[in-house]
This record gives sequence, C-alpha cells and structure tokens, in this order.
Amino acid sequence: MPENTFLGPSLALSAILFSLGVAGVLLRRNAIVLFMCVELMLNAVNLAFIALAQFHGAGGQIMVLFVMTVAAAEAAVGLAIILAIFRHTQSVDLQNINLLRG
Amino acid sequence: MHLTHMVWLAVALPVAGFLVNGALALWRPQAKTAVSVVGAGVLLAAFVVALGVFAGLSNDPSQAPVIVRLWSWLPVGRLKVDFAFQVDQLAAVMLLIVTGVSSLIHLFSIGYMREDPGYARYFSYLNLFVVFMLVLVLGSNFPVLFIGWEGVGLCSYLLIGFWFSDKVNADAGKKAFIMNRIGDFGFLVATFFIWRAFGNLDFAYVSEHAATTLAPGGAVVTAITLFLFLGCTGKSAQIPLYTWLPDAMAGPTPVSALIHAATMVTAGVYLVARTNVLFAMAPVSSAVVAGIGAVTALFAATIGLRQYDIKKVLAYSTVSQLGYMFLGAGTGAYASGIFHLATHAFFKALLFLGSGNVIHAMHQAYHATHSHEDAQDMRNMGGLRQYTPVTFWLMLIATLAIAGIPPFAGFFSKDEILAAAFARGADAPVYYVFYGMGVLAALLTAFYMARLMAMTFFGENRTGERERAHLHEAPWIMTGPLVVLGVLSVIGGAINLPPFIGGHAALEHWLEPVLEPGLRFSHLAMPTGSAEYVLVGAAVAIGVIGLWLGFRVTLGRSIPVARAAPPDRGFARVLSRKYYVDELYDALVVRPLVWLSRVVLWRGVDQRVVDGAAVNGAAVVSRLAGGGLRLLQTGQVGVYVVLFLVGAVWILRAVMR
Amino acid sequence: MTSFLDSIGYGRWILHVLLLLPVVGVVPVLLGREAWAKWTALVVTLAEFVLSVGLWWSLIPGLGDMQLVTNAVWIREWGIAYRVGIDGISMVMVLLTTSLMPLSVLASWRYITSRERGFYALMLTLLTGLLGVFIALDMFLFYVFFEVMLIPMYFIIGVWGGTNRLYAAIKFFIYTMAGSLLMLVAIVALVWRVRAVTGQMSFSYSYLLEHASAAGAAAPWLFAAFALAFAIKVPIFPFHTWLPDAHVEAPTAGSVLLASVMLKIGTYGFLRFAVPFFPQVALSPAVSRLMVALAVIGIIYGALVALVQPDFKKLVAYSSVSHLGFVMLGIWGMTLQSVQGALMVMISHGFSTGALFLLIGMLYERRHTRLIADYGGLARVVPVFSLILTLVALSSIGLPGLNGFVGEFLVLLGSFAAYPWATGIATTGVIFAAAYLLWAIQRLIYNRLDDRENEHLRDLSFRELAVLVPLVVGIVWLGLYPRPVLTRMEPASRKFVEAVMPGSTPAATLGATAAIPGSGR
Amino acid sequence: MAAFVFYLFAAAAVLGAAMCVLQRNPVASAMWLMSTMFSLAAIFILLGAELIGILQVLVYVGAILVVFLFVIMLLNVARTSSDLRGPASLGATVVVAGLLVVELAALWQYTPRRLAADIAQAPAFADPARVFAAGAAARQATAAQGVVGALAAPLFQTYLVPFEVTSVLLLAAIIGAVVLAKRNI
Repeated sequence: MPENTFLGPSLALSAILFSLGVAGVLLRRNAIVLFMCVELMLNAVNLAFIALAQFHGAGGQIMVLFVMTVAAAEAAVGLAIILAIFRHTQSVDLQNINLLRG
Repeated sequence: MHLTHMVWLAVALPVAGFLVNGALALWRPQAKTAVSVVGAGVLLAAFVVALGVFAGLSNDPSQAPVIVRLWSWLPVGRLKVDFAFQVDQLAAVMLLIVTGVSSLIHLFSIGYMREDPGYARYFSYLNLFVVFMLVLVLGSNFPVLFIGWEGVGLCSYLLIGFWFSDKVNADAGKKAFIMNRIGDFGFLVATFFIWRAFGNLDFAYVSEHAATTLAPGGAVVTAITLFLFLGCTGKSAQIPLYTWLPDAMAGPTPVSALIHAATMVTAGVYLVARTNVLFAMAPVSSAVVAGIGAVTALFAATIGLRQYDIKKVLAYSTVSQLGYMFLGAGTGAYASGIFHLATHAFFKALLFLGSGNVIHAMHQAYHATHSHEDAQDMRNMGGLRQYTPVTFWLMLIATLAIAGIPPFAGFFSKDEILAAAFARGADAPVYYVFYGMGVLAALLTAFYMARLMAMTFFGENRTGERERAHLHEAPWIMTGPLVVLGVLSVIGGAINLPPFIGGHAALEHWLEPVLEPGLRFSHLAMPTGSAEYVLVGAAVAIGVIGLWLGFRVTLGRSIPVARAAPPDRGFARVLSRKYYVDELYDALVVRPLVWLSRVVLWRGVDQRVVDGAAVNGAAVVSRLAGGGLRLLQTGQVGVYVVLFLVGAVWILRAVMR
Repeated sequence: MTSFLDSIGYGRWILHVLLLLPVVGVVPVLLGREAWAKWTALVVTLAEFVLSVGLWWSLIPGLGDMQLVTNAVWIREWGIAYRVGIDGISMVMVLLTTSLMPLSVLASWRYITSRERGFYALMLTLLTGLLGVFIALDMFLFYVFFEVMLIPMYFIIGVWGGTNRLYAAIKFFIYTMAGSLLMLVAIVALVWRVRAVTGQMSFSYSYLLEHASAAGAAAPWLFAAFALAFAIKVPIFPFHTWLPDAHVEAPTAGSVLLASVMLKIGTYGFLRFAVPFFPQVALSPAVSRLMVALAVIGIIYGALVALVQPDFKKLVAYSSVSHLGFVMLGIWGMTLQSVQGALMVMISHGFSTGALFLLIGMLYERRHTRLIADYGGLARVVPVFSLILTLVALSSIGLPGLNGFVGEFLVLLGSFAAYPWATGIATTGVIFAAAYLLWAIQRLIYNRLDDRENEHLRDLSFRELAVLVPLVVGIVWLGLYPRPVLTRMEPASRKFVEAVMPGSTPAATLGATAAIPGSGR
Repeated sequence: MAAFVFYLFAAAAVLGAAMCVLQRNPVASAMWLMSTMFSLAAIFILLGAELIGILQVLVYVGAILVVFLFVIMLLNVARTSSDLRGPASLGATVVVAGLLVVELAALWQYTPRRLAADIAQAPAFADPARVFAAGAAARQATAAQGVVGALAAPLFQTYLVPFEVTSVLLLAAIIGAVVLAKRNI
C-alpha cells in the first residue's frame, strides 16, 4: 500500500473540476466551448477513476480507457453536428438553435 | 268434498274465454256472435261451478279452508309460495257474488257494446278481469292474492282506457293504475313485514299463528294492518287515493258497473275480512279504518250533491258506500261489512246498468239527430219515465234500496253497520262521531239519489223535440239482467236478516269459522231490545226525509239544459269541482315530482354534475395537463441541460445521504 | 336426457366448444359474400344455443360448487391455467347469452346495411367474450375475456351507431377500461399477497378464494378496486352516465346485448369475485350500508330520471339502472331469498329489456326516430306491436304473474329483514316504474293518431315476430313457473350466502337430492 | 515531496479549468483546457497509473483537442462579445455548480480507511490492507509485468466484450461524423 494515496485530495479536485465543467456548460453559449467543458467534466471523472483504481485494481484504469474512447466518439459526432448547424445558420450560438421545440 | 276441488275450473273457464276472444280480437274482430257466446257463456259456466263449490262447501262446512294446490310458484329456501286456491266460507260467498254479477254484466254488455268496433277486444279484457278477480278472491297466500290484486288493476287500466284514441280516457286509465300502484306499495310492505314476523305467507298459517307470533296492539301488527289498509285505500278508492274512481267513468258503463261498483273496488273490504285477525289485534288500525271509512262516506256524499254527469254521481255514491263497508270492517263487524258489500253489488250494479240504458237511449237519440249534446249530462234528460219505464221502475227499487228503506236490501246492511258503529261507541267514544258521520252520509245519499231520479225521470223532458221521438226502452238483452238485479236488491236483505225481526243472520253464521280467530280480540255487543228499535227507526226516518227533500228541492226549481246552464257559484262550485282535490294532487305531487326529476335530477345531477364534472372533467384535465407539459419542450438545449443537471444533483444528494 | 348427454361425453367438451365455435364461425362470416354474413352468423349462433341447452340437464342439481371443470396449464410459472367450469349461476347466465344472441342477429337483419361482414364477425367475438367471462375460473382468463368483450362492443357502437356514436363509444370504452385496469391491479396484488403467505403463486379462483384472507390489511383497498370495476359495469349510481349514451347510440343488437348480458357481468362480478373474496370488508357496516344506499338511490334516481326522458331508448336505459339497483340491493340483502331474487331480476331484466330494445329497434327501422313525441295512437295502426309492447312493458314494471315481479318481490322480501327502511324506499321504485313506463306507452300507442307518417306503418313481419315470440314466452313462463330456474340456481346462491354469512340459510328445499347440511334459523 | 507535487498540479488544473470556462476566445479556452489536461496527466502518473497518464497526453490532448482546434479554425468563429448567457442561466449555474462543489468538496477528507469501512459495512474489518487485496494484487502485477502488461491481461480477458463494443462505437462515430459534416452526398 503506497504511503500516500492522495485519495481525499484527488476526489476533491475531481469534484471541483466537474463543477467548473458544469458551470462552463451552463454559461457558455458557444457550442464548441460547451463541448470542451464536457471534455473537462469527463477528465474529472477519469481522475476519480484513477484515484480509486489504486484500491480496486486495474478495473478503474480500463474504465478510463473506455471513457476516453467514448469521449473521442462523442466529440467527433458533436463537432460534426455543429458543422452541419453552422452551415445552416452561420452561427454556433446555442441560443437561437431550437429545432427541437415541442 | 270433490266439488270444492273443481274451483280451479271456475278460473280456467274465463282464462279460456280471454284467450279465445283475444285471438278473435286480433284476427277476426267482426265475429261478434262467436265472441258474445264465448264471453258470456264462459261466465255462466263459471257461475254454475261457483254454485257447485258453494253447495259442496255448505253440505260439509267442517273441512272449511280447502287448499287446492296447483303448482309450486316460488320455492326459495324457507319461502314456499304455491300457486294455490283456498276455498272457505268467505271465498265461496265472494265467488258467488263475482261470478253472478259478472255474468249479468256480460249479458248486458252484449247489447250495450253491439256497435263498438272493439267488441271482441272488450270481451277479452272483461274475461281477463274476471280471471284476476277470481284469483284475488281465491288466492291462498299474499303473493297469489297480489297477482289478482295487480291483475284487476291492469284490467281496469285497459278497460278505462278502452276508447284510447282520445287522451282523456287514456289518462284516466293511467291515473287509475298508478294510484292503485301506490296502494300496492303498501300491500307489498305489509307482506314483507308478515314474512319477517311469520316466515310464512299463507293466510291459514298467519291467522292461526297471529296470536302467538305478534303482540296484540303491538307496533308490528299495527304497522302491518296500516300498510294493508294503505293497499285497500288504493284499490277501494278511499281517501286519500280515491280520485281515480270518478275519472274511471271514462270507461264503458258496464265496466263501471262491474269493476267500479261490484267487484274490484270491494277487494279492499275482502282483504280486511280475510286478514281480520290482524285488524282485530290492532285496535288503533281498526279505528283508522273506521275513521277513514266514515270520513270518505260523508266527503264523497257531499261531492255527489252537485255532480251533473249521471255516472259521476254514481261513482261518488260508490266511494261513499265503500266508506260504509270500511266503517263496518273498522268496528269489527266484518260480517256486516261483507253483507253490505253483497247488497251494494246488487243495487249499485243495477243503478249503473240502468244509467247505461239511459245513456244508450240518449246516444241513439242524439246520434239519430246528429247533435253533439252530452248524453250523460242529467240536465239534458228529464221526464224519461214514459220513454224508458222498465229502467225507471228498476232504478227506483235500487234508489229505495240504497237509501235504506225497508224491506229493501240496503236497509238491512247499512243499518247493521250503523248499529255496530253505535255499539262500538260504548268502549271507544270516537265511534259515536263515526256513527254521526254515517247517519249524515245516509241522509245525503238519499238526497242525491232522489235528485238523480228526479232530474232523469221526472219533470219535463229537456232532450229536445226532434230527439224525443227516438227515445225508447233498451232491448231485452239489456233490461233482463236489470230485472234479475232488481229482484236481488229487493230480497237481498234475506241473506242476513237480523234476529229482531225473526231472521237468524244466515251470512253471519255462515262466515263464523272465517271470522272466529278475530272475534277473540274484539267482541262486539250488538245493541238489542229497545236501543235497536230506536236505531232502526232513526235510520228509516233519515232515509225517508232524505228522499222527500231530494225530490222536493230538485223538482222545485226549473233545470236549464246543459248548454244553457249558468256556471255554479260559491260552495256549489267547490262541490262540483270536487273540492279541487285533483288540482291539489297535481300541484303538490305530480308537477313537483316531474320538475324534480327533469331539472334537478336529469339536467342537474346527471348531465352537469356526474357527466359534466366527473367524466368530461377528467377528459379536460388530462388535455390541460398535456398542454402544460408541452410548454416544457422549448427547444433550447440549454434548458434541457439545466433540467438534466438538476436531476443529476438531486440523485447525487439522495445517494450521498 | 342426462343419459344421452353422458353418452356423448357432453360435460367434457361443451364448454370449450361454446368458446371456440363463435371464433371459428368468424372465418366463414368474413370470407363469405356480404349477403351470406348474416345467414352464417345466424346458423352459428343457433348452433351455439342448441348446444348450450344441454347444460340445463347436465348440471347435477343440489351441488353448490363448480361442475364440468377443466384445468389445463397455460403459464406454469405464474400459476395461470385455462380453468373453466360452471355452477347454477353461470349456467343460467350462459343460457341467457346464447338465447339472446340469435335473436339479436335476427333483429339486425335489415337494421345493419353497411359492412355486414364486420358487424357479424364482431358479434361472434362478443359472444365468445361474454361466454368466457361467465365460465372462466381463472382470474387471468377472466380478465382476458373481460377485455375481449369490450373491444367488439366498442366497434359495434363506434361504427354502426347513431349520430354522435364516437363520443359514446369512447366514453364507454375508457370508462370500463379504467375500472378493469384497477381490477387487474387488485387481482395481481391479491395473487401476490396469497403467494407471500402460502408460497404458491396461482390465479385459480378456488385457490384464491381459499386464501383470500391473506390480503390482510390491503383487503379494503382490493375490495374497493374490484367493487369500482364492477360498479362501473353494473352500473351503480354515480358511475352510470356512460349507459344512456352507449344505449342511445348503439344499434339494436348492440343495445340488446349491452343491456341484457353485459350489465349482468358487473353484478355477476360482485357475486362471484368481489364479495366472496373479501367477505369481512363487504359485510362491514360501513360498506354494506353504503352499497345498499347506492342501490336504493340507483332505483329511485333511475326511475325518476327515466320519467322525463324524451328519447324512448334513453328511458329504457335509465330503467335498466333502476332494475340493476334492485339486483345490488338483493346481493347485499344477504339472505337466500334476496340473492335468488337478484339472480331472477338479472334474468328477467335480460328478457324484458332485451325485448323493449328490440321493439324500439323495429320502430326505429320504420320511422327512424326514437322520440316518444313523434309517435301517438299506434294501437289502431299496429295492434300486434302494441299488444307485445304493452305485455313487455308490464313485465318490466313488475306486474305479478310476469317475470319482472318474481325477482323484485324476492329481492325486497329478502332484504327487508336486514334493511327495513332502505327496502321500504326501494319499494316505492315500483310505483315510479309504473309511472314512467305507462306514461311512455300511453304517449306511444294510445292518444290521438295525429302524425301523418304513423298512419301507414306496417305491423310486425314474420321475422320480427320470430324474434319477439321466444322472449314473450320466456317472460310469461318465468313469471308463472320460475321453479326450475330457481331450483337450479339455489345451490350456488346458497353457497354464496353461506360462505359470506355462515349458518344463515336453513336446509335446502331440494329434499332427496344431496342437500347441503345447512344449520341456522 | 510528493504532496507538494500533487498540490502544485492540482492548482494548475483548477486554474486551467476556470480560465477555460471564462475565456471569451474559444482558442484561448482550448489552450487552457490543454494545460489542465497536462496537469491531470501528471497527477495520473503520481497516482500510479502511468499508462493512463501517457495515453491522456497522446489521445486526449493530441487527438481530441486537436480536432477541437481544427474545428474552431475551420469555422473561424470570431471573438464574440461575451457569450455568457442571460442572468437566468447565471443564477442556475451558481445554484447547480455551488451545490456540486459544496456536496463533493466534503470528499476532501475521505481516507482509504473510511472507504474500506464503507465497503465492508462493518467498522471492525476496516483494515485497508486486507480489504483492498485487489489494489495490492494490481501493484504486484505492475511490478512483474510492467505498466502496460498489468493492464493488458484484464483488458483482453475480463473486459474483452466492452473492448470490442468500443471499437464498433468508434466505427459508428466516424461514419456519423463523415455523413454529418460532408456537404452534399
């Protein structure tokens, strides 16, 4: 058992990063920045995984691998959507994109 | 012994008559002779059977209640109701009266209804009526009696509304049925009380176990008898359910004679006699019965004074005479009640058929001259003595009988009832009041009968010159039965000659076994010796004075023809308008009930409250909810994200706890 | 007769054939030509009736519990099985259904002109649904048939109905569906509770009946769910508003079946499921007083509102509410007489109201109007029609000697002991019944013949007579000699009363046969 | 010494994240995000997950962030004024982020001992060594087979199915991205 596992501090850091990511998502109107904040949130989660992987074995780290692949896929598709919307409305501002209105 | 078991034949014959005539009415209405042969023939045969049963019973009265069980009708657990007839002295007497009078009236109808297109239909209804009346009289338990009870109500509905094409008749029929039905409600509730108390509905069982099961004078027995009496008021047209009888005159006259004078309306008195044990055990109810009887007698007699339609006068007279019978029953003198029932059947049937002759003659006269006068209005008659002499003399006999002039039948029966009321006064003073009312009613009866005879047969003829030539006596087929009834009205008193003039009260002894259970509770000491003579003398005097006054007052003033008659004024108007009782019922009961059901129940509760609020309301609520939720889908991604995160945070809080 | 039936093993296959025959019959109806549809339907329904008549003799008298029981596993894990069987009550209801079905098919001969194949196919499925409900002994199977019955009726009203038929059909469907879903929840909850206590999961009626006490605290709620579902079906007072709309809009055959059979499923449900499952709840003072009060209100309210209906069909619909109020009063009277009375009212109401709807249908076919005001003085023009209408109306009023009286008399007689005041008020219903029906009859066939079109109405044709005569015979026969029907139903109703109130009905009246040793008053 | 390194990179990460969120110019926020990722990679290595740290740098920063920059350049999104949302969402943010921080910051003093206690649900057994046998075993494996080997075994044995699934996922994402972004198919 390594002498200092930094479990508490890393979890706290992960929480703070996650909150910042959430704040970013809520605040920014620019779609791309929004995606970046989502990436930030995902990183925070990775950190938590790693912090606990020290106790639960390799499972945690493998999970981070999967998270990364998902993040990549999500970023790719997300940006493609933004491209398509941009071509259509010449803007990435989320405010006036409301095709989903019920 | 075997003769009494033939009783079912007495019922089967009219049933066959009904079916045959019914078929003829539907497919061969014009076969009039066949219909009359079947209709009247069946009744005469039934009368012969009745005589046989009476003979069978009289030579061996000991085996009194002979139960002839036909089939098991309602077998449910402890309840074992059989469709069975009970032949005992009371039933035999009623059997004779019903079949006898019906046969005479059937013969009369052959003449009276000859030109009517619905001839076959009329006879099938009349036969059906006799079937139900016999079932009523012969029934051995309450439900079977109830079949007859409602059955006769149905037939009176059909026969009153016989000429249904105009609304008035149909309305009268409906009114009769519904008012009877209100009475039947009382009968049903009484039956349920009896079932709860006795666990058995047979008359024999009830009268046998009454003393042991019910506490004399107790609440239950009083309730049973009061509800039974409610049934009787409905059927026998006593206050408050009497207004249907005068309107029932809308039916053909023989119907009024048969149903609304001789048979159906007496069902109430028969029921009281049949359940005399219960009434004897409930002095309160007996007082009520006697009271209502006396009041109705007086009340109806007063209305009879100012009626101009000859049949309406007789109708109110019937209501009044029924009041007498109930007065008799109420005082415990059931035998005299039945006796008056018998004599009344004779002379009232005679009066109605006589008025039938008069109306028939008037119709032919007006028909011949195509004038549209009211053939039943006495103001259009007058001096018919020389045109219809036979009818006049026979109706005179009946008038004397009803007025209670010795030696006619009415005198003996009415006198006995008055005597009984007076005797009962000894231990319950209220009966003196009833006696007083009875005497006053007797006076009025004599008065209005005299007025009727005077306006119809005496004075100068008001029918009109040209019509006068066509006025002539009815054919023999119609006057024949009248003669028979006339004879019966004269010798009718012999059935129950009181001891003080040598008779030995045959009817009373004959009904002894049936009325015996009741006597244990209310023994009646009839007045004897000098008191009796005084009463008899008073009764006769009343009758004579009434008649004399009636003739004098009516013939004194000149009577204008109906068309020219001025409208009545003041109290006379109230009387001729029947104290506005019909309008009162209409305003107090019918109109509010219809308003309640239309406005309050149907529109209000049904459509607005239950349908509007609950059912359609639920639909509206779900639509609104849908609309509300739709607003949430704004299309703004940001909104979705916020909602998403709020959810996430909420779950987190729950987990972290 | 019974020997002949045993020889052909009647008892074993009859119930399954009764269920399958109509469904099989649907195929030729759909495939055949449009004109043949009604003939095939008639043949199938007549065959069904002829087969079902055998049930009358194949039932062992005096035996209260289920007979001709078949038990075939359907879904093993949940203990659901194809369990069918009949006793006195369901046998009589089956016969009522199979006897009315051919009559309603015959009655819609000229009434249904469009899409006949669809109509008759739906009628046959409805027949299966109805029969299934009465003979199902497995709660799951019962629920399936309960729904199967709704769908054809929805289409019958919705497609072949009157002017605003859609509103009526939808309202009918959703109203009943809501009730039945609640019942489904109750069934599942009950099964679950029983499983929790006994460890064995089964939907079998007899099994659940045995262990119904397992419901424990939830019993009132489960009873409420069952009661609500059946109350909507009966219908009991506050839940009745779908009935007049459904009746007015339904075609003749639809209304006949709706009134004569489908309403009885509600009361049958109370008799078979709701009360026996939760006797303590059903008989607790609060519930029984409430049910009796609703029944009496139903009687009076139904009669009064019927008094003022301009549309004759709606009048008869409200009269059904009043009649079924009697049935509910009978069930809660909780004596052998009142329960037998309730069953008799169910049957005789089937006959008389069925006949009334058929007669209205015939009038509608001739004059295309149901308003009483449009008629008047028909007795002179159509005497046979008026005679039958009067007779049927009198039976519906409850004239003694006809079938209506027997049921109502027994109900009132039986429940008087327990609820004197309520029964007294209910008896006034008898007066209102006479009032509204006679008033309607008078405006219909008596009074003056003032309307031009009424002059040349043709009287009943042979077909129409063939439809009405069996009902009239039934009405008179049941009125004068109900004994055979009563004795066949007695063991079942005795079992019902005994199960709910032990020791309340003395020894059976059947004498020699295997009488159930009943102790008591 | 290790603690100092940890807290240094932690602070860097938080600063980077904050600046990334607040920057008006998307490119600048991308850069700040890159710096956060680098500091996170360092922390991963510190926590004993060396392979993940390297992959973080290669995959996350190298690939995903590059794509972001590429898209930003492609759309040459001008420097907008402040693209912060209206006050309403500001309020929402404060509420949500605030709640999160308060909620999760409590994890700060979360120690392995408490974690063990939670898992074992019985304080008596809260001895981290025994409870986290799996953690210890992972460490021996890393020691024996090296960083990559320790991860390869479980990846291709117990987690084979998810591994294949992610490959399919990536394929779908690629096709999706191509279809969406292509101008006229």
